[in-house]
Order: sequence, then structure tokens, then C-alpha cells
Amino acid sequence: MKKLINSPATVLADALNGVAAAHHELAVDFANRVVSRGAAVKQGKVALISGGGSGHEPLHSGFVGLGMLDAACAGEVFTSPTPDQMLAATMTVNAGAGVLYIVKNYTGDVLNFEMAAELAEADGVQVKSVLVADDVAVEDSTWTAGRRGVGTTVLVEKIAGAAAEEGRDLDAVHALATRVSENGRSMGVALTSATLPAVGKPSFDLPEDEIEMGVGIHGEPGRKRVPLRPASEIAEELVSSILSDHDFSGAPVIAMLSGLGGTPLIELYAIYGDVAALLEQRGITVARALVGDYITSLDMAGCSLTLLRADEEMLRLWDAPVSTAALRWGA
Amino acid sequence: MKKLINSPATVLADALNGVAAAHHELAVDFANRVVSRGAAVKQGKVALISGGGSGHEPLHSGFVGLGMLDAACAGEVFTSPTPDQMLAATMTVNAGAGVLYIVKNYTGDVLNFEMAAELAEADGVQVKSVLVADDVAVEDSTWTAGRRGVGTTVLVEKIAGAAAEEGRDLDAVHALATRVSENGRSMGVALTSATLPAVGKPSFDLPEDEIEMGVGIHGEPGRKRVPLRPASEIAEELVSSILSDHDFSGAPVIAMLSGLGGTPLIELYAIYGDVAALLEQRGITVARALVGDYITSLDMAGCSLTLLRADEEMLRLWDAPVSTAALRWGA
Amino acid sequence: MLTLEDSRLTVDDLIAWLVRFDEQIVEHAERLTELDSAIGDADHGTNMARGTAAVRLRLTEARPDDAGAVLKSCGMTLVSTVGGASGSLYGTLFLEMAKRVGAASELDTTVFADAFRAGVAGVVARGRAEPGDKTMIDALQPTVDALSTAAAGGVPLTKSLQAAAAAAAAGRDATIPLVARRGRASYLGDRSADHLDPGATSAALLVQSLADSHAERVR
Amino acid sequence: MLTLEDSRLTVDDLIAWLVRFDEQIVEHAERLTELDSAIGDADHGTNMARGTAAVRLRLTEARPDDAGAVLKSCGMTLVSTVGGASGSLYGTLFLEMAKRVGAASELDTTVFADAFRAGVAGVVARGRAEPGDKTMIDALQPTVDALSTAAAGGVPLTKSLQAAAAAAAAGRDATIPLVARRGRASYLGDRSADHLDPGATSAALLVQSLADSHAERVR
Ligand SMILES: Nc1ncnc2c1ncn2[C@@H]1O[C@H](COP(=O)(O)OP(=O)(O)O)[C@@H](O)[C@H]1O
Ligand SMILES: Nc1ncnc2c1ncn2[C@@H]1O[C@H](COP(=O)(O)OP(=O)(O)O)[C@@H](O)[C@H]1O
Ligand SMILES: [Mg+2]
Ligand SMILES: [Mg+2]
Ligand SMILES: [Mg+2]
Ligand SMILES: [Mg+2]
Repeated sequence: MKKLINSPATVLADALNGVAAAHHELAVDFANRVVSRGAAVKQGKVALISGGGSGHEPLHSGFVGLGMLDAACAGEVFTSPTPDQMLAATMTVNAGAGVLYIVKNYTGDVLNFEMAAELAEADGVQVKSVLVADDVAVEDSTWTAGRRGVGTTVLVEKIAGAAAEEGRDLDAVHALATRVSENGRSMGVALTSATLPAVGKPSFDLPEDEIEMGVGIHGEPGRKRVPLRPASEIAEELVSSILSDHDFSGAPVIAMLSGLGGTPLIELYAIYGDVAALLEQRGITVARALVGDYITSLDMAGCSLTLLRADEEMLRLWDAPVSTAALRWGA
Repeated sequence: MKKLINSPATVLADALNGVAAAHHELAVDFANRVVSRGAAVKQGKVALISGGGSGHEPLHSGFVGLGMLDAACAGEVFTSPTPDQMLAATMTVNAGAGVLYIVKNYTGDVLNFEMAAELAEADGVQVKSVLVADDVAVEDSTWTAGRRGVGTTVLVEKIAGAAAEEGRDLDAVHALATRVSENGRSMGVALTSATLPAVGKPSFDLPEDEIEMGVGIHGEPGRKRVPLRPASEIAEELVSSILSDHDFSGAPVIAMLSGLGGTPLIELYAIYGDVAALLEQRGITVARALVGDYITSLDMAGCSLTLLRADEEMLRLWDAPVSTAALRWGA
Repeated sequence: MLTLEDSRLTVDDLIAWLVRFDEQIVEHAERLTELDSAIGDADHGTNMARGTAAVRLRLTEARPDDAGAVLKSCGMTLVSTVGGASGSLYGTLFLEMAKRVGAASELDTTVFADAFRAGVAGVVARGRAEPGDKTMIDALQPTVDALSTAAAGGVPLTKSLQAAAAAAAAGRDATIPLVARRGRASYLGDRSADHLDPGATSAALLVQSLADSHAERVR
Repeated sequence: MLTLEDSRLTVDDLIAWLVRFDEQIVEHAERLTELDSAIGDADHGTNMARGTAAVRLRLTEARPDDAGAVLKSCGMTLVSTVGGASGSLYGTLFLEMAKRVGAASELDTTVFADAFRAGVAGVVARGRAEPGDKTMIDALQPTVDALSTAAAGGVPLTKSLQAAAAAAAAGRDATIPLVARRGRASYLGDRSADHLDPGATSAALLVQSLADSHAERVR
């Protein structure tokens, strides 16, 4: 395993050090592994907190700042953070108007955020949670843990963050976040496996001529393993899987094509060209697009596509100023 | 070779397609492989053009926009663009106040930009060039091609871009760009080799337990091959190589820690923490920091560190609004 | 070593259990992670080892005064150090047990069986898994049943715990053919079959650790 | 095949040369890229192949009227399609040759030797490399010298070109021990020694292509 780390045991602490060193505008609570805005909380603003296992950077700490999250809790690599971390974050950023937890749908995240909400409410803080479960690669069923939460999380954080910044109340921000979550869909493809620092070898074997369609962001196996193929055919599979799952017609769409960590930008643009062409062919209007590393899976090569069926309000909030380490405009 | 591309022959065209699709605010001249600002040229503004081989994205097309470049010429992968491309870019963005070429010091880039300048001047356009040759891994000598141009290029593009936006004339922008270029130093380290699409296999063999210190961005071998080591020791080598080459004391420093394409953000932050600590130990003040993929080498794993000995004017221009695909703030 | 009475678990017995559990987790961490890499995200061993080491450290630094305090300290520590699904679930197991035993200084078979039942009920309430969903519940529920049967039959504690460990192991092995319906493995659908569940495996270690540590102490 | 007079290069001879050069580059592209991957950036074969294919296409689509036009078309095409160091340098070689021969329709040994000298002088002026710097100059300069000697000695063209090709090949081989002082290989310092220079290798192919294509045409 070749990584720019000091040791598997310290990778998270080391990365938080780097975040603190690079971004003086952020506050890093090393004991609780919470990254929050350095500026004083704005009284009366709904606070947004997200978090999850590490290894998906810039998610979530890269999205802390004006117009997006108030705090992010970093778990160990691919492991949900704990309720104490979430509670510490809650106490740090609560500004009296309640707190929204943005939770990716993994059992660990769900349970830990649930415990945190119970603890926070016992301490008199009003908490609501929005669950993101947008991965179309997974069958949706009430008999299972449901779908994984992936790329739509970034869009929820941005749009709900802008709404909170405008001064909307917890119910309104929660309702909007839920609407975004319900209208976003994602699907990923892996060309290689990720290697967890603590494991030291790839989580799964993927032969030189095969790819994993519908992979999760923790190296969870996908829908199927298929022979390596041109970007246009991969794009076709991603696009059609998403479009057959939700109606994206007649509305402005926000598209995000995220790298998984080990794939360079030139390839992301190469496949995005095909994605855009396919969407256009099917009469779908991409109103806003993001191409880059936004939700990753350590050093995995591959990408994920996220589409959000947006509306004018979401677009306006999307365009609102944001100033975070990984997403910045208008501010 | 596993890449999200359609074929080695089309990778550049495919990527340009994606850039055009994702960034409607940019204009893409597919025939000439020139990416320029979509907005009409601002008469009287000095125009900035850069370019180079592809495979280093977001360099250069990701830096086209308000406050930075006016146009970028994309060569084939790792191959300098040609004079016609540069001439086409020149004619597209020239606004009557002259054009600055920002050239990384590689023979191919230097010669092709030289030919372009001759052609442009024959057509009555005033051209000046600034050469970036900041890679301390390479011995500097007038008897060789000199040092490679790497990360400082990004800083020259940002700072000179802001100066041009302020309305300074070609001589002033050129003088400033030269000052930035002369005060920047970089050094890189590779954990793995890049794989060129047209070659299909890694450019060099790097055993599982060795790294290449001082590698170039085209997979040029570095200073030495050493055993894999913790991030802190790699940081020490990068920092001390740079500091022993130029005086960074007593001035504000702009630091950029760029991934090489195959290394995820969590690792970049992990090593940046060590870099920042080392700089602080040596009394060097990092006034601004960038951590992420800014100048890459296809899918190579590793990073490069760039330090610029700045001054108040450079910092002010650094902070000026910029709105490009890969660098965006204040606008 | 003292020969202790084989009818109740003292504070030291509970601590010995959790120390043994840590040893077992350390010994099997790589295997647990391997199991998790097949149908999960390759962190179960690392997660558990981080947690049990913290539990052990906490309990040996300052010995709690009563059984409830041991279990609560363990539960809180697991919740705040393990993370993931298993952290909140194992944490809940111990926190619910602690609630049930309160300030008792010793637990007899009946009280322990009852507390364990409450703990597992807490895990079910939190995780919403049923037996057969291919989770730790598949090892924990048989443990509850074995303990209750033993308590009702007046079986000595050592034997009760051995029966419980055997039941947990059988429950663990029975997860192999199952298709996961909870947790990360459920994303795999049918492909989750033919694999041992990592959480059921660590749960079997938990029960075996108690049976073994207690057997050693009364020997 | 016509038997042509062995004293001059016609427009068709020049075109045949460049077609042959393209064939040779295609055949050796992988090898050129391999050489470049050892001391450069692994693109010389790809670069040259892109360029010579374009030259061939352009020349066969519309046959230029005179020697200068052939050489100019070739030079412009190489400049605008090859990129990298070799694009501007090979481009310059042909553009400078074109300037020298102007609208001539045929080139005898002396004129060709003189034009080639001018071309190589252009390459030196642009690239600032000297013989011994481990570049294409190391194959091109011996070619100039061999052609001049042959022209002065009145050697028939075929033989002159064969002597030139042999000189280019020797110059190419002589790059092996050299330490590069120009181009990308210079970044390697001493480690550039013990490798054949890719540009010198393609330059030797250029001269060999002329010798061979001409020998075939007069045969
Ligand atoms: N809803 C649930 N109820 C009970 N046990 C569960 C549930 N979800 C997961 N588990 C258990 O947790 C184990 C995985 O734990 P771990 O790998 O540490 O957490 P994560 O799945 O968050 O990575 C599974 O093998 C399973 O036994
Ligand atoms: N300054 C120079 N003068 C003459 N030839 C040069 C010079 N620099 C490089 N070359 C030649 O160019 C060859 C490399 O060409 P190529 O790989 O196509 O371009 P690049 O080095 O830009 O990738 C070298 O092997 C060398 O022979
Ligand atoms: Mg996990
Ligand atoms: Mg090149
Ligand atoms: Mg797991
Ligand atoms: Mg080359």
C-alpha cells in the first residue's frame, strides 16, 4: 500500500491537522474530530451538521462554511462517527433555531445520528434529520436497510445550507432538504478497488479488464461486474439507470459528476462529455453542472453521477454564495 | 490500462467536449483546441494565454476565466501544443493591449510558443512571454534546458491574471509575472507512475516499496528513488529541498500542495499538515494555502509542493476575485 | 487464582470478561475485517478492536464499584469509540444491560439472563433487525434463549455460559446461507449469501469470552 | 516502375521520401516511444506518427508543384500537428530547406546538400543544441557533413544518400553514452547516459527513408 500518510492509525488525525493548517477560517476540534466554521454562530440561524466515515473527502469537512454546513463530524475511515462527536458538534453550532442533521443512509450513520439526536434533545436542542438514500444501484425495499446515500448529499448540503443562511426556520429547511433528497439519484462505477489504510490491500479484486457497475463509496460491490468498456458506454449505463428510476423530464437538472479519488480530471471531463450528450438526447436540460472530486472513496478509480430534479427555488439557492474549502462562489 | 475514456486517440477531444458541456461560460474552439472565456474581450485589457500538454488538468483550461487566463491551448497528452493553436488563441483574445504567454520551461513549449510569438508579431500583435522554471529537483544550468516549469505556473496565472484585470499594461503584467515566476519553487514526489493513454502501460516501474523524489509532471524520473516512508519524512524532503534553494524568510508565503491526479484529498491534507508544521518550525509564515489537484500528471499518485515568496502586492492580487472552473472566489 | 463461587458474576468477573473479549477481538480482528470486506466495508475488526481496547483501558484505569457501572462504562465507551453500526449496537447492548442491573454488585444466572435479554431487546429496538436478517442478532438471540433456559433449569453459571456460547456459535454459523436484510451487507442482495456475518462472529466471541473467562476464574 | 535518373530529386522523389518516412515512423513508433519513456515523456513515437501521417495525407491529397512547396507543406504540417520539441524542430528543418530551394522543381546533390545544411542550421538556431548534446542534431549534423563531402566529390545521388544514412545511423548510435544537455532528457542529468536518444533515432529514420526510397525509384 502506497499512501501519503504517517500511519494507518493516524491518517484521520493527520488529515484534520492539514485541514486546520490550510483553512484558518475553520475551527477544528481535534478531540471530537469536528470541523466547524471559525466565525461566531449567527444567532437564530438553523445549524446544519453532517458527518460520516472519512475517506470521502471533500465530503463533509470540505463543505463547512458560509452557505453550506455549520459543522462536519469525521468518523474513522469508512466508519460512521459516534454520537459524542455529533453532540459536540451540535453544542458548538446550535444557534437557538434548531439543528438539521444530514445523514447518509448507512446503518451506522443512521443509528449514531439517532443516538445523537436523542442526546441533543435531552439537552434541549431541537433536532431534525434528513436521510439521503439516492443510490439507484441498490434495490429499494422497506425490508432492507434501503438505498445507500451518496452524491445527492452534496446537493442537499448546498441547497439546504443556502436556505438556512437566508434565515428560514428548521421546518422549512428540513422540508426543502427532504425535497432535494427525494429528487436526487446517483450511480457509480469503479475501475479499481479502494485500499483502506488499516487493511493495506485492495478491498476487492477487480481484474485488469473488468469494472464494477453500481459500486458504493465504501467499496461495497455493485450491481454487476462487466468488461471494461469505453466511457460512452459507461455513461450510457449510468444515465439510463438513473433515468429509469426517477422522472427528470421537464425540470431543470443539476448534474454532478464526481471522481472517486483515484481518477484524474481529464477522465472526468471525458466521460462528462458523453453524459451531457446522452442527457441532451433524452431531452433533459442540465441547468448546472459540477465536475470534479466531491464525494470520493479513498483512492478508488472511477466516478459517480448524480442528477437532481431541481426547480427554480433550488436553482436560486444553488447559485447563492458559498464559501467552503471545496465549493466556493459568489463570496 | 483502465481509464474513463473512449479511446487513446480521442481522449483530448472527449475531455474538451466535457469542458464545453460543463462550463457554458467558456468558449471551446475544438478545431484549435483552445478554451477561452465566453464573454466578449474587454478592450484594452492585456490578454493572458497559457497552454501545454494535456494530462495536467485543471491546468490550464481550468484556470480560464475572470481574474486569470483569457485562453488556454491544449496539446496532446504530455505534448506541447503547436504554434497554430497559440496563434488562434492569440487572435481570439487579443484586445489591443498585447498578449502575455505563460510558458512552462519545456523545450517543446518554449519552441512552440516562440514560433507563435513570431507569427503573432508578424500579424501586428505585441507579445511578451514569461517562463516558469521552478522545479528544484532539476539542477539549474545554462548548459542544459534548465529547470522544469511546474506548480508556480498556477500562481503566475492567478496573480498576473488579477493584475491584467486591474488594467495594468503589458510591461507591468509581464514584470509582475516574472517576479512571481522567479520567487516560486516546487518539488514533487511520485508514489506510482502515470499511464499515458496512447502507451497503455506505466511510463516507469516503481516497486511497491519505493517512491520517486523530485519527479516531473510527465513522469520524468526524479532526483532519486528512495524507500517508501511516512508523510512527515516526505514533507521534510520536499520542504528542505525548496528552502535550501531560495530564501523564503521574512516574507508572506503562498503554499500550494497539489495532488498528481491519483492521490485523494485525505492524503493531501495528511501531508499538508506535516508541511505546514515544518514551515512553522523554520519560521516561515504561510499567508495563503491551496490543497487539492491543481497541476497533475494523469493518474500518477503523489503530490507536489509549491512555495512562493510573496509580498503585499502579490497577496492582494491573490485575493482578488477569480472565477474559473478550478479556482473561484470573490466572484 | 482464587476459586470463586460458580453462581454469580462479580464486578471482577465482568471486568475479566471484557478484558478477555478485547484479547479475542485483537486475536480475530483481521479475520473480522476480512469477513466484513466480503459483504461490508472491511472495518469491523478495526472498529471493534478500537472499542474493546478503550473499554479495557477505561475499566483497568478505574475499577467501577458495581455491575451496572461496569456495563455502563463499557457501553458508553463502545458508543464513543467504535463508530459504525456495531458501535451503537454493542453500546446499546451494554447500556440496556446496565439499566437493568442498576447498582447490583453481583449478578446471578437469572439476573444476568434477564439483563442480557434486555440488552438484546435494546439492540433490536435500535437496529430493527429480526433473527434471520444476517446480523449480530442471529448470535445474540440464541444466547438470550440459552441463558433463559439454563436459568429456568437451575443450571450452574459456568455450564449456562457454555451453553450460551454454543448457541451463539451455532447462530453465527447459521448466518452463512442467509441473505442480509439489514446493515451494509443488505446492499448486496442475494450476493450476501454464503458468507459468515462479521457482527454475528464478533457477538459469538463476546459470549465465548464470558464463558471462557468465567470458567477459568472458577477453576 | 520508371527508372529515373540518379542525379536529382524530383517532386515525386521528395513525396516518395516522405511517404516512406511515414511508413518507417509507423513501423518504429512503439520503439521511439519506448526510447522516450526511458529518458523523456513517452510520446516521441506518437508525436511523430501523428505528424508524418498528416504530411502524407496532405501531400497525396494535392501534389505540390515544386520542391519548395513539398518541403514547405511538410514543414507547416509537422509544426501544426506534432507538437512538443520535435514538432517545431522537424518543422523548422523542412521550412528552412523550403526557403533555400524555393520554386525549383528538381534538386541535385549539391543543392539538396546545401538545403539540408540550411535546414539543420535552422534547427540549431531554434533549439540551441550543439553536437554532443544528445539530440536529433547528433544524427542531423553528420548527415549534413556526409552530403557535403559526397556533393564535393561528385558521388552519385544514391550513393550520397546511402553515405548520409550511414552517417546519421552512426551519429544516432553515438548518442548512447552521452549525457543530455538539451530537451527533456537533460532533466535526468547523468542518468540520461546509456540510452539512445529518441529524436536522433527518428532523424536517422528520416535520412534512411530518403536513401531507401530513392534507391528503389532509380533501381
Ligand atoms: N440493523 C442492524 N441490527 C443489528 N446488527 C446490525 C445491523 N446492521 C448491521 N449490523 C451488524 O453490524 C455488523 C457490521 O459492523 P461494522 O462493520 O462495525 O459497522 P458498519 O457496517 O457500519 O461498517 C454486521 O456484520 C451486522 O452483524
Ligand atoms: N533543443 C533541442 N534541439 C534539438 N533537438 C532537441 C532539442 N530538444 C529536444 N530535442 C529532440 O527532441 C526529441 C524529443 O522529441 P519529443 O519526445 O517528440 O518531444 P518532447 O520532448 O517535447 O516530448 C529528443 O529526443 C531530442 O532528440
Ligand atoms: Mg463501516
Ligand atoms: Mg512530450
Ligand atoms: Mg463494516
Ligand atoms: Mg517526448
